[in-house]
Amino acid sequence: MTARIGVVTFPGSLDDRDTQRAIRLAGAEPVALWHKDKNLHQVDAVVLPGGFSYGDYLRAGAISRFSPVMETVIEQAKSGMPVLGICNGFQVLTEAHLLPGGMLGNDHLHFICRDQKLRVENADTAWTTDYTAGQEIHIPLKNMDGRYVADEYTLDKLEAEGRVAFRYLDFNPNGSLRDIAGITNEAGNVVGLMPHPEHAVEPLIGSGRTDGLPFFTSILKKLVNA
Amino acid sequence: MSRTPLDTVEHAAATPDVELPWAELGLKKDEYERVVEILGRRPTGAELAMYSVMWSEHCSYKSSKVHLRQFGEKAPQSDAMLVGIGENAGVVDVGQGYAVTFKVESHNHPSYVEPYQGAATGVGGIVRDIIAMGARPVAVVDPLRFGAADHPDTKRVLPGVVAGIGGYGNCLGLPNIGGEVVFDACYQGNPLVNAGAIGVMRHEDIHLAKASGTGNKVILYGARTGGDGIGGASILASETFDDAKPSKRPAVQVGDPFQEKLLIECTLEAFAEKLVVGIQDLGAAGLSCATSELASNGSGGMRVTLDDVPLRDSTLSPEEILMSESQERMCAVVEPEKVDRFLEICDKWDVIATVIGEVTDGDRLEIFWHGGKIVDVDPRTVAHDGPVYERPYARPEWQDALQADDAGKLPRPENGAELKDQVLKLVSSPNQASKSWITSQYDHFVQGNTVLAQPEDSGMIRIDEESGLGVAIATDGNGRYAKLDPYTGAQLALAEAYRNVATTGAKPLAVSDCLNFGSPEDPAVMWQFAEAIRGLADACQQLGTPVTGGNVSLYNQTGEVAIHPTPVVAVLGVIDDVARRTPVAFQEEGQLLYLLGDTREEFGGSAWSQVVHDHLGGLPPKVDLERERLLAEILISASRDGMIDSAHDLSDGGLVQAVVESALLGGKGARLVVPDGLDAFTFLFSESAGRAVVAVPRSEELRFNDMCGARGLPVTRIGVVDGDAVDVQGEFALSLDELRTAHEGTIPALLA
Amino acid sequence: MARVVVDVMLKPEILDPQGQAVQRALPRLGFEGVSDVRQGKRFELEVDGPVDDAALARIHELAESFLANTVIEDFTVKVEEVAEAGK
Amino acid sequence: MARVVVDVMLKPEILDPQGQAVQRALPRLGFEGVSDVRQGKRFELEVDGPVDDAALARIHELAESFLANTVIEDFTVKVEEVAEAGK
Ligand SMILES: Nc1ncnc2c1ncn2[C@@H]1O[C@H](COP(=O)(O)OP(=O)(O)O)[C@@H](O)[C@H]1O
Ligand SMILES: [Mg+2]
Repeated sequence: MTARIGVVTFPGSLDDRDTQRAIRLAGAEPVALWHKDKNLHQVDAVVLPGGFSYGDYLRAGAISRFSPVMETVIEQAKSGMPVLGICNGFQVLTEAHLLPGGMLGNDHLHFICRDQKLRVENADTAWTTDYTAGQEIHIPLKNMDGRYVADEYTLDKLEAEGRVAFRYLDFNPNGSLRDIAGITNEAGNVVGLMPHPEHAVEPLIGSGRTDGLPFFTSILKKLVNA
Repeated sequence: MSRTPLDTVEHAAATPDVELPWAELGLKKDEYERVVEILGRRPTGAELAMYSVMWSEHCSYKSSKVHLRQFGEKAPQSDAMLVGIGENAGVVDVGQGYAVTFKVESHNHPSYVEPYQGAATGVGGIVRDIIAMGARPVAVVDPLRFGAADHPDTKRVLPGVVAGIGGYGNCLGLPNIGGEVVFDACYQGNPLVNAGAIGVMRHEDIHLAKASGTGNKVILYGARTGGDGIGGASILASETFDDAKPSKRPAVQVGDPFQEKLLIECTLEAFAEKLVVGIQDLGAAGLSCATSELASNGSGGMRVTLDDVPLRDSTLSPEEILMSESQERMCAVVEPEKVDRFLEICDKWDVIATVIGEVTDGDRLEIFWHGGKIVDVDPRTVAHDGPVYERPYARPEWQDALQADDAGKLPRPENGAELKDQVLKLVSSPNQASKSWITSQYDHFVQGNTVLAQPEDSGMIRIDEESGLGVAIATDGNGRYAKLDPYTGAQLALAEAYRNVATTGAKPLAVSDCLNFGSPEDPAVMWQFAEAIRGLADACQQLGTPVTGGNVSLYNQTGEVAIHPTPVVAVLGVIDDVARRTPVAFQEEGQLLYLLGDTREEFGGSAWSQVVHDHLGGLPPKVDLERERLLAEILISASRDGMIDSAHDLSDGGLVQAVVESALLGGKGARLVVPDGLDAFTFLFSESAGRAVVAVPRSEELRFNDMCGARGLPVTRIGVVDGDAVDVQGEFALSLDELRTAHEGTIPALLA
Repeated sequence: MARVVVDVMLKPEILDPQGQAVQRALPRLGFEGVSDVRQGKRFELEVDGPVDDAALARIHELAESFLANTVIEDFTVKVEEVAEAGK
Repeated sequence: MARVVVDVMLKPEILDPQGQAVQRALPRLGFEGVSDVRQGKRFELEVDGPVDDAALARIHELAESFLANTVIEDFTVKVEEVAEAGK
């Protein structure tokens, strides 16, 4: 038996199919979820994929956060279901207050697409156990609104609790405070990050590295062993 | 709003003496008289609106048609061709049951007026052409030309254009995998914003723009119709027929990429369920174009109720609705029993969809408004029987003097130090410098199938995950070459794009083009245009790569001064297994560097002559298409058989530019030796066509040399991948750090 | 020091996809009775010295040539009066 | 029908690179004497029916939960008074 991992498609989601592919390559079963459907169809975990849901109009993630599927996702996430938000998905998670802080436009005011070096700071979340803490990886990054901000109190708390999950190395691509690339909630089941692990799962394609695959193998192991 | 009286067909017949503002709508007197002759009466306002937009240069190709015919007449026999010129985009067979559609289009003028929206809606338009063929769009490319890099207006236009292309394409989820950025003062008031797109489908999913089957419904879906881009119709509406109109109609259209993304998804879902009989995107000339083309390509006629068109602005007149160029709209022909399902899918994606008419058994296009018939035409006369001009053309007097001003006479560097200095100048000049400040604003990764993207020689997309089947695309054009000799310049554009595709290991299959020129009313420009087409058609015939479609953009000039003739050529190729693609970057130290092809003293139009001497004169490099074909075969075989690990084609900037790029990308230097029979300057800077540099693992050296020898391709060993400098032995060395600073610093310094 | 506010809105006849997206979301949030939403930009300029007619004229010129693209946008310039209904 | 305007600005302590970019460009445009620029959003809502206290309260709530993200932004709500200094 393998795990069923849902991938939500919002209108304007772009990396939903890629995320399903990554889940398949990791050996789990991807399940397409639709934003208008509250039913999570018995999935064991959910990924909110990248893209420009609702065109990023108003604020990235702001409109999607109010979709029917999110009602259930928010409820389930609070009771422990693993949820991963990638890029636009991360933005949805902050808008939904499942993760603290918020996302703003890149400080250089441009969209940026690059293969980004990161350090894994927390290898104990539901989505990162196949990494080791301190490991340096390269994951493609592509966003317009990737600047993570939160007040000092929140940032200090995140640091103190080990909830900064990923940090940008060598180059901060968007002006994120404290070089934060991704964070987790207190329980470690909800993780959000700006870079795109689903674009680093096959040699040859995209960045040509497979540094993103452990996200999906981590969750698979956790779910299958649970 | 009521109009007294409504200008119906009846009313028009009864009031033959009413004067219509045909001149303000851009029609010539004889064209208007032709319309009257076709109809046997004066046109209604709505009919005039349709004829005037459809018979415009942009829609009717009236100046270019007689020349464009050559692409068909000289088309090489190609088994790959599934749909040719005339449809929204051409379609080629790439094997394993897949078909690929691709096309390049211009959005030049709007991008000068409003760079962001102009460029964005250019991407939107070309993508709708691709969807309309039945394909899922999989990538975009963007060949761009701007004025001088240091001109203040370039700082306004370029960042806006790039942000617009990125803003739209990124939001659609289309990887941007290639393009060009060229600076030249000749584009100052006329930047060229060309955009290309590729789509993939199964053979059986190809769709065409035709309305067949009496009783089938015509469904308009997507954005509501607003008053975008209808300057002419407003005149018609306000001055002749109406009193209380809002005076302003936007000349610039604003794009909504989110809406277009929904349009893609719902259209593909409708295709998948086989709900669509015929389909057409709404681009230039909006509903006028969509209805007349669908009807004239189908078997019957069409009846449309204009009142049913969902509007963004309720004050629009019927003429304006017919001419509106509001973005993100499509028109589908659907069998009655499938209409409900089609509407359901649109609703699922929150896309507004409305039945606005149906296919009739007649042969007329009839359009109704407020119960009156305001259009009753033979759709062919609107869509296909526009005027055709044989514009006069003549080789300009200055052409001889320009060609006589030979770049070979320019002072050359005299020693290693001067060579070094000029190499640094070259690789840091705006045209040769790294464009990553621009291309990093484009998503290359989305869809998870990008094998190669900029700055590779061609972009490459995997289209089948199992087999690894992929397609490659490159776009090229060199206005300087074309100015010196438009016939040869167009062939060089094709040769370069063809070579770029082959350099990555893909087999070139077919061509699309975007022909950017000045005013066709200037005989000199018309000559450049005619020569370029003749050159391109001849070369396509010889290389066996048919032109499947393209776009013409005329009137790119300010006052009397036209841009350089700029034919931009896109070549599409196929590769059986993307795992065998050849990248530009040097892979491993110790690999041997070979130069393929012949190097001659060819500097006319070269980057060197521009950068060092600000000179344009002489003749462009010679074209040898048989050589290009042989070179391509060698590059493809070498990739298939694993004989080369990297390759880079030689074009503007010559060998040294190519080697510097491969070195910087791979983070590995090169030691070069000037071959016997060549001087260092010619070796480094010549722009002879038909050449590439390849890196050969030592284990493959013999096999590779044998293959080239057996097929008769000149091959010269020029050095080795080594160290952290580009070291031209006995002349100079430049460290990679120094080169990187020079190559990568220029564009950010100019624009950031 | 004074604050001058420049509001830049798309011209009424120009499509405003952002405003539309907001408006369409409102009923889902249980919010009825808003027939149109337009979204634009607000610039707050802190100006040294007095904002006299000459200064206002210059800011007007700045708005026209730089802050707004008058091909598609309209703008208004006002000296801020600090009266706020919100928080 | 009435128009309600919701202005949304980044909280003062949050970096506003757009505003900064505008401010930095000003001297190049020959425009001195602006010590700070902040760029925010302006929403114009066309509301059916009268804008009484209840309606304003609801719009306030809408702004708080949707139009602004109060983690990073402040907002103000006003009923539009049609007095314009610009064009
Ligand atoms: N506007 C652009 N958009 C996308 N890619 C671009 C653009 N401009 C240049 N490139 C990419 O940069 C690389 C170098 O461009 P260029 O020097 O024109 O290539 P070549 O001379 O080999 O045709 C190519 O991969 C090209 O596709
Ligand atoms: Mg090339």
